[in-house]
This record gives sequence, C-alpha cells and structure tokens, in this order.
Amino acid sequence: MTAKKVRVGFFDFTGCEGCQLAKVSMENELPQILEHIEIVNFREAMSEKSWDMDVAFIEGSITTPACVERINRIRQAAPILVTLGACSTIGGINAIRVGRDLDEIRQEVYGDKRYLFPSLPVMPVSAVVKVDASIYGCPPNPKDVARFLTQFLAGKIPQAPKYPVCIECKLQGNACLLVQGIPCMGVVTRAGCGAWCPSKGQFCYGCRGLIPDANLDALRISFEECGLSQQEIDNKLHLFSGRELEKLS
Amino acid sequence: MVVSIHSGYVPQQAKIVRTEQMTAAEKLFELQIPDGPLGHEPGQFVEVSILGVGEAPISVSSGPNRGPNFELIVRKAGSVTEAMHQLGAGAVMGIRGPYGHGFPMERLKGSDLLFIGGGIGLVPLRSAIHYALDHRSDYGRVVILYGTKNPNEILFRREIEEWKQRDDVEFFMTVDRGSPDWKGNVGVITTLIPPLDLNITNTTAIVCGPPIMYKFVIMALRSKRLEHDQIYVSLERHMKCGLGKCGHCQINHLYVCQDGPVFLYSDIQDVKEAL
Amino acid sequence: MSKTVSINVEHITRVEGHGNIVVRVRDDKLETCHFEVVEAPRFFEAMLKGRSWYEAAIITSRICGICSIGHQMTSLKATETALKIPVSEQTVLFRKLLVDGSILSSHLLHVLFLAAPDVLGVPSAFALMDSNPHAVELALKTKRLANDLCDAVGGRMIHPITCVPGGFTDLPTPEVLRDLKTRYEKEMLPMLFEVADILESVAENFPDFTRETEFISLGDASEYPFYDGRIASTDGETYPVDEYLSVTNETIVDHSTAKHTHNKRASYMVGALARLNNNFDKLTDTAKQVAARFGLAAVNHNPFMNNVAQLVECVHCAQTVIGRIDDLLQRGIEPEKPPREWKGKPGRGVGSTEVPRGILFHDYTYDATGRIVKANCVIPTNQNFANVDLDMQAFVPEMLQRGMDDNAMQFNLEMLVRAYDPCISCSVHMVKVD
Amino acid sequence: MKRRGLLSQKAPLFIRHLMNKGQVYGPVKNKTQMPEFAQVDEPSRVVLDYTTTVLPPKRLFQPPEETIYHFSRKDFTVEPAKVSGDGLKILVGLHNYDAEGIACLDYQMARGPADEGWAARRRNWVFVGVSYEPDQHHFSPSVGIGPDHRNGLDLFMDKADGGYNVELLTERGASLLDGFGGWSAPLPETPAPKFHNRLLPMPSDLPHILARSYEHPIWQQEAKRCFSCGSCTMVCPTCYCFDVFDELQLDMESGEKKRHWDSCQVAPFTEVAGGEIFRKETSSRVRHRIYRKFKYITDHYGRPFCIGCGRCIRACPAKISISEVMNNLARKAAG
Ligand SMILES: Cc1cc2nc3c(=O)[nH]c(=O)nc-3n(C[C@H](O)[C@H](O)[C@H](O)COP(=O)(O)OP(=O)(O)OC[C@H]3O[C@@H](n4cnc5c(N)ncnc54)[C@H](O)[C@@H]3O)c2cc1C
Ligand code: SF4
Ligand code: SF4
Ligand code: SF4
Repeated sequence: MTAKKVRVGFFDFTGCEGCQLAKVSMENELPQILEHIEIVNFREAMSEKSWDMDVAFIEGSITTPACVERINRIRQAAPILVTLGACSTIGGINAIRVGRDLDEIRQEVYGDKRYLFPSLPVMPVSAVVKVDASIYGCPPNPKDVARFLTQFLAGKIPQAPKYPVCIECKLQGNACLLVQGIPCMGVVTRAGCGAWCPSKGQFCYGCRGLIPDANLDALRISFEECGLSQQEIDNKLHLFSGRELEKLS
Repeated sequence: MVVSIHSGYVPQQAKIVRTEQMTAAEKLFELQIPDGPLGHEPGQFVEVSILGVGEAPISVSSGPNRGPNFELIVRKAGSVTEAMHQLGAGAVMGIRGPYGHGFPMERLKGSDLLFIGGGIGLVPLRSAIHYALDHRSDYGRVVILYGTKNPNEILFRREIEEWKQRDDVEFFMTVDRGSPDWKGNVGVITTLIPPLDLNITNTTAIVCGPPIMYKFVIMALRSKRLEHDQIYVSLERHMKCGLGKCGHCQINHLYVCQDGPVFLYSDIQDVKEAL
Repeated sequence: MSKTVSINVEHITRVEGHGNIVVRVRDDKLETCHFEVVEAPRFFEAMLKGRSWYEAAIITSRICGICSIGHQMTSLKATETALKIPVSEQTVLFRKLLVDGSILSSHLLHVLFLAAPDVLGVPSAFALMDSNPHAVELALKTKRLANDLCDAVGGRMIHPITCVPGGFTDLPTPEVLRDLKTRYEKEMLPMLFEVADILESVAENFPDFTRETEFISLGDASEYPFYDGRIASTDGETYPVDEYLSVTNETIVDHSTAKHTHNKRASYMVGALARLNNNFDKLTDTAKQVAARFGLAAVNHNPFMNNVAQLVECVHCAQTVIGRIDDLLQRGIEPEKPPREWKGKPGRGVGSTEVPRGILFHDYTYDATGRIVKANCVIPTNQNFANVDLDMQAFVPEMLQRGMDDNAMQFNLEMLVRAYDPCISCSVHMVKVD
Repeated sequence: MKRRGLLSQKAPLFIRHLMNKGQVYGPVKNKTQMPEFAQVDEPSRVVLDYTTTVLPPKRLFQPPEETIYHFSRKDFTVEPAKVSGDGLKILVGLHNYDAEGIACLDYQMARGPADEGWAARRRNWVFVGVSYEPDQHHFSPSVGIGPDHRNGLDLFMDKADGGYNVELLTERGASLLDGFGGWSAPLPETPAPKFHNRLLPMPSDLPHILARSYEHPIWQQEAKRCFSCGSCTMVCPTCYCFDVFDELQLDMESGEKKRHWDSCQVAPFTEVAGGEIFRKETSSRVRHRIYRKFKYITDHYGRPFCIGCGRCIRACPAKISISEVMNNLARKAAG
C-alpha cells in the first residue's frame, strides 16, 4: 500500500522498559510494521526526534511532577494517545505502594536524602490526560500488540476485551487452576493475553487489571479456600490493580 | 476432496452510488449490487462488512420497490460504523443478507397503519412506509409519529416535507428538547398518541425506537384500546452472525436475527427479556 | 587558547532508562563531569516488604524488563536459600539454559540495535535499515532465536512465567528443544560469526581509551559463571556472595537517583568485560578465537571493549546452549512439581547471578509466614556509575588534548556511556539506609 | 447383540487397526497430561480410561477458533475456508453422553440456515464408545443417558474384567471390525458404575420446573458467587455461541474473518452500541444458561439440552452446580 505512513512516537515514563523491549522483540513483524508506520520519536532506539506525529504510545506510570509536565506536552502534540503496558494503563506494579505513606517509603529507601527525589503517588496516564486507547499487560502480549496495530491502521480504535482471562483459558482447553486450589486471578482479570500464565501452569496474577464488575467478594472466598490469609489476598489484589481498587472504593 | 465452508458468511460487493450526511452522526448510503435489486422485505436487515474491521447489522431503509438500489442509514457508533462513514461514492463494502422477518405488509393490506419511530428507529420503519406509499391503495390511513432527542437529530428532512405535503399521509413529530428556532412539538413521543383519533378495530401500530421507548408507547397504545396483536415492534440486539447461531441476539428462546427483528407484540409480550 | 566546554545531554538516547551527561570545562579546567541518573525512583525494596515467597520473583522481575530473567533467577536463588527450598539438578540446567538465552537476547539488542549505530555512523537501528540492511536482518534473526529459547523455557522472554521457587511450572518438550538445538547450530552460530565480521570491519571506530580499574564479577566456578560462583575481582581476591555488602559499599550521591558503589578502589566495573577479565580461561575455544580477532584478552582496561566482550559472550552462550540441550535430552525431561505451599523457618538468603550488565545481588529476610521483612537489591548498572564518572573525568581531558570539538566530544561521551550498556530503569532503587 | 472380548493389552492393537481404516481421533494426553480430543498419531497415547475431558468433543466439529473466510482488502476478494471432506474418520473413546451432546448440536446446527462448518466436519464419522467411571459430578442417567445408553454410537467398548467387551451396534461399526483378529471370548462383566450426583426431577419435569422459577430468588443467590467468567459455557458440550471478528495481517491487505467460542455468561455478550447491556445482572445470565439447558431448546427438541457430563460443575471456580440449582428448584417447587 502506498498510503501515507502513520507517524508514531514512543515515550517512556516510570517502568521497567519491558514494554520497549516487547516492541523490539517482535523481530518477525517489525520490518512489515515499519512499512506502515514511521517512528519519529523513540528515545531508547534512536537519536533524532520529532514532535510532529499522528499517534503517541506511552509507557510507564506517572510518578513525579516532571512526568506530569511531560505527559501534558505529549498530549498536546499527539492527536491520538495510546497507553502501552500495565504501568501506563492501570498504574502497574509501581502502584503496589498505593495505600502506603509515600514519605515513609522514601525514608526507607533514601534515608535523610529523600528530599532529593520528589515523587507523586503512582498514577496511570489516564489520571492526568485523556487516553484514547490502551494496550494492557505486563508485559503486553506481542500478538495483542500486532492485533492492536493492524486494527488501528485499518482505521479503528481497538478496544480491549471486557471479559475475563478464563474465556481464553478455556479456549486453550486448560483445566482450571483455581478449581484445583491454586489462587488464580484469571476470573477477575481482563482478557487479551491468551491466558498466557495459566496455559503454562502458573496462576494469573492479574497484570491486565480488573474487568468491569469483577466479583471481588467471591474472589476473596475462593482465595480463602485456597488457604490464603486476608493479607495475602490484599497483596494479590494490589500487585497490579492497586489503582483500580482505589477507584472502586 | 476439499469442501468450502461458511459460504453463507461470504459478502457480496456493494458499490456506494451516493452518500448523504443526514446529521452529524448519521449518513445515508445508496448501494448497488451486481444482480440487484436486493429482494428484501421491509424491515429486514443486512450484515455490512468492512474487511479487516468487522461486520454490523444495518436495516434496509428503502422500500423494495424503489429501483435496483437500496439505502442504508448508518449511525456512527463504533468501529465498523465509523469505518463506513469514511467511505464515499465509488467505494465498496460487503453485504450479506437480507436477513430476518420483516413487516408483514401483505397481511396488513386493508389496515390503517400507525408508524411510531423514535430516533434512528425511523430508519427501518421507512422501508415499510415506502412500501405502504408505493401500494397506497392497499392500505387505509397512514399515520406517522416521529420523535427525536433534539431538532439536530431529525433524519429524512426532505422526505418528511413530502409526507407532510401529501394528503394521504398524516405526519406528526416531536422533540424531547427543543431549540430556539424549533417551532414544533416538544415532549416525548408518547405525547403524540393520546390526541390521535384512530379506527381502533382496523389499526396496526408499527413501532421501532430505543429500548426504553417500547414500554411507554405500548402503554399509550393499550390505553387507546389497541390489542396486543395489533402492534408490531422491531427490536435491536447485539448480533454477530445473522444466521441464528452465534447466540448474541437471543431473547429467552427467540433469536432476533431469525425470529425477528420484527415481532408481533402478542407473540413476545410474555417473553421476559424482550422489552 | 584556553577552552570552555559545556555539554549537556538530556535523556541520552539508545540506553534503557533516563540519564543525562553533564560536562563543564571552564578555561581548560574540568569543573563538572558526571552522568546523572534522573529516572524516577521506584522503591522496589519497599514494595517487597510484606510480600510472600511466591511473589518476590514476580515483583522483582519488574525492576527491569530487559534483565527480567536475571532478576527472577537471582530472586529465586535468594528465596530458596532463605527458606531452604530444594532445587533439582534439572531445574538448575533449565535455568542456566534460560540465562544463556537472556544473555544472548540482551547482548544482541545492545550490540546491534543500541551500540552498533555509533560505530557504523548512523543515528539509529532504523537508519541502519537503509545503510546496512543485512546487519539489521542478522540482528532481527539472532534476536528472534534468543527470544525463542527464552519463550520455550520461561514461557516468555520478558517477565518469564514458568520460573517459580523450587522449579518450573511448565517445561518445553524434547521436540521443541531438539528444534532449538538445530537452529542454534545451523543458524545462530554462523550468524554470530557474520556479526563478528561486521564489527571487525569497523573495529578502528572503537575509541582507544584505557583507564586502569577493578573488575568485579562472579568467578571461581567450574564454568563461565553466569548462574553461580563466588564474587571475584581482577585485583585478586574472591568473596562469598553473602558478603557482597563489603564489596559494593553503596552510597548516595547528589546528582543521581541511583546509588554509587566502590570496593577497594574509588570505583569498579561490572559487566561482560569484567566477567571476561575474570574468567577468560572458561570461555569456549571458539569464543576465545573471536576475542583474539579484536585483540581482546584478560585483563583489558578499555571500557569500549565491553561491546566486543558482549559479542564474545554471545558466541560462548550459543555453544553452551547446544551442550545443555544435549545434556537435558540425554537425561530425559521429568515434569516438575514446584511446591505450592511452603512452611519454612524464618531466614535470610542472598542470591547472586550475572545478568547481561554485570553482577546482581538480591538479599531477602523472611519471617515465619514466608513473608519478606527486609529486602535489598544491588543492581549492576549502579555499580558501574562511579566508574563511568571516573572514565569521563579521565576521557574529557584526553579528548581536549586531541583537540576535539564539542560535538565530537559529546558523541564520544555518549558512546562511552552506551558502551556500559547502562540499564537505568533498574538502577533506580535503593537500599535501606541505616 | 454381538459382543467380543478385547483384552486391555490388545486395545492399542485395535486402535492401530482402526488407524488403517481411517483417521482416528480420540482422547489423547496433551502437554499437561490431560486427555483432550485430538487426532491420534500413536495408539499408546489414547486414554481409554478417563472421567471427562475439559473440552467436549464438539471441538472437533466446531473448533474453539476457526477461520470463516480469507479476504484481501486490495481487490475485495473473499475465499471461504476449506476443510477436507475425504476419508473415514473414527472417534474412539467417546463416552455415551458426549455422543448425545454431539446429537444435540447436530439438531441445533441444522435448524434454520444450517451451519456449514458443522455439517462439513460432521461427515463420515464412526463413533466408538467406551464406558466410564463417573466422578462426583456426572449425572447423565438423570437426563436419560444411563450406562446402557448407546444412541449415536457405532461400536461400544464396555469395560470388563481385564479389558473390554466390544459391542457391535451399526453397519458402519461392523465395517471397522473387518480384518481384526485380536478378539477373545467375551470377558466377565464388571458391576454397573455408581453415580454420585443426580437430578431429583424426571427429565420431562425439568422445563415445567423452570417455567415457574423465572423470578425465583435462587438466581440472585447464585449470582453472588458467580464470577461471570464463562467457564461453564465454554466447556459445555451443548453450548455453541461464538463471536465473529476480523484478523488483519500486518501487510494490511490480507486477513481472515474468524470466529471463536463465546459465552453468554460474560457481561459484554449482549452489549450494543450506546452501552445498553440486555442481560446486565449476573443473575439474569446465570438463569439464561440454565434455561438454555432445560427449557428453551428443550421445548422443541423434546429432551434436555444438557447431557449431565458435569463439565460445567467441574470447571466452575465458584463451585456453582447446575444439578444442585435444579434440585433446589425442584425441592422448593415440591415443598
Ligand atoms: C437488526 C438491527 C438493525 C440495525 N439497523 C441499524 C441501522 O439501520 N442503522 C444503524 O446505524 N445501526 C443499526 N443497528 C445498530 C448497529 O448494528 C450497531 O450500531 C453496530 O453494530 C455497531 O457496530 P460498530 O462496529 O460500529 O461498533 P463496535 O465498535 O463494534 O461496538 C460499539 C458497541 O456496539 C456493540 N455492538 C457490537 N456489535 C453489535 C451489533 N452487531 N449490534 C448491536 N451492537 C453491537 C458493542 O458491544 C459496543 O458496545 C442495527 C442493529 C440491529 C441488531
Ligand atoms: S485457571 Fe485461572 S484463568 Fe483459567 S479458568 Fe481457572 S481461574 Fe480462569
Ligand atoms: S495470565 Fe494474567 S498475569 Fe499472565 S499475562 Fe495474562 S493477565 Fe497477565
Ligand atoms: S450444562 Fe453442564 S452438565 Fe449439562 S451438558 Fe453442559 S456442561 Fe454438561
């Protein structure tokens, strides 16, 4: 196709860079993708930069005043803004500390030099600026990223599933872990990963965040039956979804 | 031996002959298929596909006797409808169908027809209105009630003017909320029903609108003493296949795509999920 | 004529994470010269507090997506040591296989996507697509192979799924392993030799700069030590891993959210070059031959050679992958049953492995319910920062003397920082300061 | 009825024999060592002694995910998917309730416009049944599928002491036996299996019970536990709902129209543009599933659209049990 290439910028905030890596790890797909998009801003991979873009992909959560400034600037420059990965979409693992006193944590880690490192409560990008679409997951599934890109390039703003991981787990034919007493979060976690973890025998730990109307009361009962303490259940829920739980309460 | 499957899902190419932006969100597409006309009954729908994006069920809005082409009116509501809006004359979309049970225009011969359309609900009704007007002598009175949220959302403005001009059509309209230059009725569509002077024994009401509208319209019609079997409704549901298999459009034991979308009210009054 | 230089690189590109280079020279006098880490703090140690033994690896994996396999391995070792969870020989073999894959994947990314544009004279790997498409093809293919190995063993390369305390929740089938082995023999090794050819052809573009320093890595092991060993120094000593604190000596510096470390000298270097300097004799013969083509032998003090050392390690790992798969296939693969519950005694455990960027320590103390009461992680990139600063402070005057202009100096300084392959996102974490 | 003995150790030989007659499918051990219906490449991998599979054999005739057609956006060409229609296909190790589940879907898929994928994939099959030992969830006899039920099967391997007694049920079945010499005399029978779960009402009463239970508080009660995760329907042999979607290749030209199983138990199942969800309450979805099994289709099919396999109970993380729900309704109705 000779259609004009879509100009794309990638921007990273506080995160582990796994999302960056997820992109460059699509070795088989990259050359084809680059026929349709032109990457105009990608600090990790290139030295030139441009702010003239059609869509900005944001990785990482917002954790400092400087982040807030920068994300506002990007929002102004980008007609479409997409969050990529758990950190930018739902707050991610950084939001573990939600509910704990920030100053205390800073003290714990930096001691009396904590004033050197200003920090805000961890926020997903949507808490600061409008987000047009999101790619969930920690890390995002390359297949999901490819699906997103093709749909996006075909002119649609792709939506993530609103149903839980179990649907995909059953499409794979897996026997349910939760039924076997293994505390799997798949029942309340947004699908789209293809039941990555349960298909490998590992419980889902909820990296894609909660589905709307997640039945958390039932989850607590099931997890208690798996032998988890209340503290462990809270921990599990707060691993990735701290921010989302806060929204619920 | 290798056999093809799912040929029922294969769309035919429909060429866009003309488009018209009707409101900010609704656009009309006049379509042409190679072996036209489509051969639809009023009230039936087609599955429109934009390859690579998806499919959406859309009612055929024009009457079957209006030449080889047919018309769809599409509201921008999501991916597929959005993609359709980006298409102009000369472009191609996929069409399969027509599907479903339409309005039983044959059976209604001789009857007075009361059309009640709320918002985009007028779109499927229009095919039946066309039919009635194209076979005008077969029917008694033709009364059309039309309501929209506000004046900006009024569809088919030119056609409405024509209906108003005709002395064999009675047309009444209202908007939920007016605007400074709106001179007509303000109020929900049910307010148009009580003043009507109907020949109760010989009237059939044909209703289509947003989910919330049905209950109130039917109540109003009942207080006019219309019987359950004098009311037809056309229902919308999530639909994926149009072939009575995917299950999305099911209301209790019925499949809207196959058993409907047009239902005789008496057939579904006890179907709990219907209205 | 006296010279005044002001270099200010904000958010240096083609490195993982956010860092700035700041150099001020006034009237030939070097006033400021350092590498600032401005990555937002992430507080991982605090995040670990109160977490269960089965969650530590899941959480610490997210310290760094690029080293996520290394973090998981180190974390699992710390947890297993602390709680005395037994690990089978098969588990260790598979973990080593996974580590080989992760080293390959990370090194290939760094050498070919992030560092190579410098020596090949283009601004990015994307630009390389036009100027040197074959190099890009090699990069993509070798990296795919490295990732395929990680996917097969770990379930996925980034934040692996299957690695849990005491073993694996899922293992690749013999067919998958056999297929990988063939591809490593038939594709990976030949491609790595081609990469070596390309780098050798531009070898003169690696700046000539040496500064004597200490190199620290794992060592004193039966094989080239990515997964196990004692702490080893080119200055001669070795230490048990649980005495790591006496080696790392972390301190907070004002210009950086990352802490600095030093051992006996003012700084030390970790990473591929450090490993190679400490363990040269454990490399495979083929890997040694590749090193020889670049004149690389222990002990080498040119930090730019770190990129070459990474390539040498790639060759080494590709060969050990083949050997390990043979070994596993011969033994036969048993499904593993890692414990789902663990009732242990409270305890402390230190885990250490070599991740692509150098030696990594995780140190956990667990209570009787299997929850973490205290955690500390010392990350390789941090250990390098002091050495980077000292390198820059030595390199700038040299460059001034060679009469370089600001642009050339900036280019060389960025290249120096990149040579260290800093992975800043993981560096931003701190120990509890007592 | 003709019965021949087949010693356990001869069973792989028999399967090998069948593999010479056609393509053999059956429950084979998958990666996680669980039996799963798939093509058999090696007789020893067939599991003849199993309680139930996670996914029902319907996956052979309506795969969890399948292509509807291939398309190219460039020139708007559409090419329907193809399946091989050749040769005899033999499904071994089928439990009698699963054969009945396939029959249910044969009926449903032929109603209205027939599902061509189902019809094409269902051609030329011979079903070889095997008896099973029920676990605590099976309740097939309660929906008319007792241990002696043989509907839809062509051969049956009745578990006996030391092996199987193979029953010849149809002509098609007979043709499979030609040329196999590994028979022994009929083996001593083992006692009929004991079922641990059951429905209290007669099958014919089930629709009547539901007819008066629409507003019953039980739906709300069950909804409190239900995760709306969809597992129950995804594993049900008589569920058939699916979602249709497009998958575009990265060349942005070619792609596929696909479908995969979907579940009426997840909230977005009935969502339409504008945000309206027609079955919004979890309770309405819980109810819908059970009405689909015992009323809606049953009213015209004439028998329950549930075969008592217990898969939904086994798969439910909330431990919701369709038999328990029906029994509670029956008790309440009676008392
Ligand atoms: C019988 C029938 C006739 C219809 N006639 C018309 C018409 O004449 N003109 C018109 O503009 N619209 C009509 N609709 C509605 C139209 O089908 C939906 O607006 C359209 O499917 C939305 O698809 P999308 O891809 O644009 O939105 P999506 O991006 O797919 O989704 C937007 C929302 O619509 C829901 N949705 C998805 N698929 C369907 C579906 N098949 N039906 C309903 N909602 C869906 C989604 O769950 C989501 O909430 C009709 C619907 C039915 C069932
Ligand atoms: S294993 Fe997890 S994701 Fe899979 S069905 Fe069970 S709860 Fe759902
Ligand atoms: S299974 Fe759960 S934890 Fe694993 S990738 Fe999917 S959503 Fe994330
Ligand atoms: S409803 Fe449950 S028991 Fe009945 S057929 Fe379906 S899965 Fe089996």
